[in-house]
Amino acid sequence: MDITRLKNIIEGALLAAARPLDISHIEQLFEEDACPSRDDIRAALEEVAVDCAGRGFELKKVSSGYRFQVRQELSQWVNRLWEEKPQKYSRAMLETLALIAYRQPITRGDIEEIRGVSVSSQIIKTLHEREWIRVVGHRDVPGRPSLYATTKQFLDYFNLASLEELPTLGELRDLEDIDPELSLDIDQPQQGTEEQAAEADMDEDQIDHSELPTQQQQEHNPDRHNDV
Amino acid sequence: MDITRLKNIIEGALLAAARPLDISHIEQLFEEDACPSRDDIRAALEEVAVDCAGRGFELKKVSSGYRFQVRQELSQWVNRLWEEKPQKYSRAMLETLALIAYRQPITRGDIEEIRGVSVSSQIIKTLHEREWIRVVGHRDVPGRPSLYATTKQFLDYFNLASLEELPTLGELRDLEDIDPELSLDIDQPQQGTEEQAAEADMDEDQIDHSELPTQQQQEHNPDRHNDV
Amino acid sequence: MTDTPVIDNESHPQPPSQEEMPFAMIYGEAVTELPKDLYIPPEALEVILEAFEGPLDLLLYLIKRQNIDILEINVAEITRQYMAYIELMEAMHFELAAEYLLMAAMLAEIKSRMLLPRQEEIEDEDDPRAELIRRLQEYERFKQAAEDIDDLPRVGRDTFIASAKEPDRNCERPHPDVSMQELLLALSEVMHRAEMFESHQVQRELLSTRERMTEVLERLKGQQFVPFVSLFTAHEGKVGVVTTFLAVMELIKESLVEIVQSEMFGPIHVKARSA
Repeated sequence: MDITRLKNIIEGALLAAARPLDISHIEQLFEEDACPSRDDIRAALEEVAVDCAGRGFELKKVSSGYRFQVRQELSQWVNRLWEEKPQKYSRAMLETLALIAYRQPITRGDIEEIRGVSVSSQIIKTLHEREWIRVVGHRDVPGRPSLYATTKQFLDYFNLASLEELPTLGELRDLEDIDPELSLDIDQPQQGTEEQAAEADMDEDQIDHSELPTQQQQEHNPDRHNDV
Repeated sequence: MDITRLKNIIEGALLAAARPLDISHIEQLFEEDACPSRDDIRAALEEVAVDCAGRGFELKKVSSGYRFQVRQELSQWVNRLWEEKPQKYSRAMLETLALIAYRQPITRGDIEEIRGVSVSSQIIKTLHEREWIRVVGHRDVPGRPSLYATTKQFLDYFNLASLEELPTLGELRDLEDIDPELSLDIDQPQQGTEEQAAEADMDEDQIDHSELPTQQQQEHNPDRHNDV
Repeated sequence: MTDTPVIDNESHPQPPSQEEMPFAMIYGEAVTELPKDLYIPPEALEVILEAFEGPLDLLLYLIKRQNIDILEINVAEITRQYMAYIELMEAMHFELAAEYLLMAAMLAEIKSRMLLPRQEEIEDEDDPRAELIRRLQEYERFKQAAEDIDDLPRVGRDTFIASAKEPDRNCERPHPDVSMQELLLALSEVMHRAEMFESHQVQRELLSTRERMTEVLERLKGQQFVPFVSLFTAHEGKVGVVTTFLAVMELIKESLVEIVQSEMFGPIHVKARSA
């Protein structure tokens, strides 16, 4: 078998496999009597690697074999493939934030008491990551729960010079009077299942991005099973 | 942005995405103020395609965009990556699919009439699950049967950029046009009936004319004529 | 996918021979011998039946086997062969789809119309075969189209989508936008639920006290004892001093801070209880 054909087969298999292939996997692509030697395969792999010079991907040897991977320096562009449109925060998240803003310093227990349901750790985590809340102390009760307050970043985001500028609920009523339609689309979540929906929203937030490629890879070969 | 960088980004994105990307997907890889022009993207895609010459993969334009795919002539080796044989489809399924592809939008009843047998719900369900067909409306007759059409995924799967690339449908010949004494000449195309056949195809309309295989294509594909 | 059933090879070269077809069921007799041009190993019959996609497919097969054009079918002959198949299938107790019987009736009708004395003025389009021929042609072109589609290079069989490991993820998810109104609505909602809703509960004064409470806690964070007086800033004026005082009182009430005075009229120190 000439080297070009061998290189093409290796390239094709590595690109189709969507997983690393080692030398023995590559050997299995051939009929027994037509199998190139291991040295030939190694030589072909080396040439395949060289051929990637200057391209958007490279041949890498990882523990389970060889694979093509997209060059890391392209990540700022390529990763935008998975960038999602920001989702709306759940009702649970907004209520928690509102309570922290208007009732700070406040513990998670206080929030749960007012909301009547538990507050997921993910909500607190997300608000922390967004740097909208911080821990300003701990209440001196068993468990020493954290006391949450809002941050300067929170004020900046909402264009407030201080918490004093937070509108009152009275002002909210005025807003509703002015534009009743506006409030409608915020009220979207159905009353009955609000809590579940809110929790469910948060579950989605927890999805690990790194799981996505696996799902995509499964799409490669949708046809391997069930004869129709 | 220089063309090499642009090419690399496109290559990297296509390989990482593992699904077809169209020009607008590629545009979204860039910050708004750093986005190359569509002409530049097209030029880069062309160069990427040229760079694949002699390699194990090629750049292919299918219905939902561009993708890298392993060259067909390598399938005998690459297929050995998987234990299972590539799936075969039943004739019933392929005939149903063919009718939907060439006669869309079409109802199940229409399909049954032409095939002369009933179409099993399982076939319709499977085609739906594969996302090869979709319901595009309902015919305004009693029972309001669903009108089926094919999807981009169908075209992608069969390596087609548009319905126009489907193999040309065999011609219909009219009984009355056959002079029993000169019946040797039956292979002559009959302009009149072809036109009518084309009209009939379009009866259901809703479908862009340009998408359907046109009779002109028969000229490019003289071998497709049915030997009866 | 083969479109020609297995019997093709065996039967193709033989011209149909009417005389040798005393097919038993037709004449109401038990089947003793299968017709020559129709010989099928009985175990293969089921396979064959499955190989046909219905009556049109079976008819097409019969026509092709005789090497004649659809437009020139001899209805009598085709009907005879078709019926032979149907009878055979019935004799073998295969359950036949209703469509097969319907086609049998249609063939019989065409045959009888063909037998009617031909009138001089008869038009071509009155050819009783016309409808059958149209359907056969129509079916045949889609049968061919199905084969053509099956031959198209297909993902997972002839070609494979190329993919490579993506670069490491270092992108952060964009944050959702939140409007002040959403926040207020959420607050009003939760207050409603808590049945604590009264507009005057959330007011300017209270908020400034709350904010000051946070500030005081911040000041106390990590400190042992902070002099009480150092919490006040004179230039804030009376309102500011009162706010701070209220904030400290509120913090005491909520057990968040403690006040320590080591001696009468000595300096008062404030300490976060949790510090």
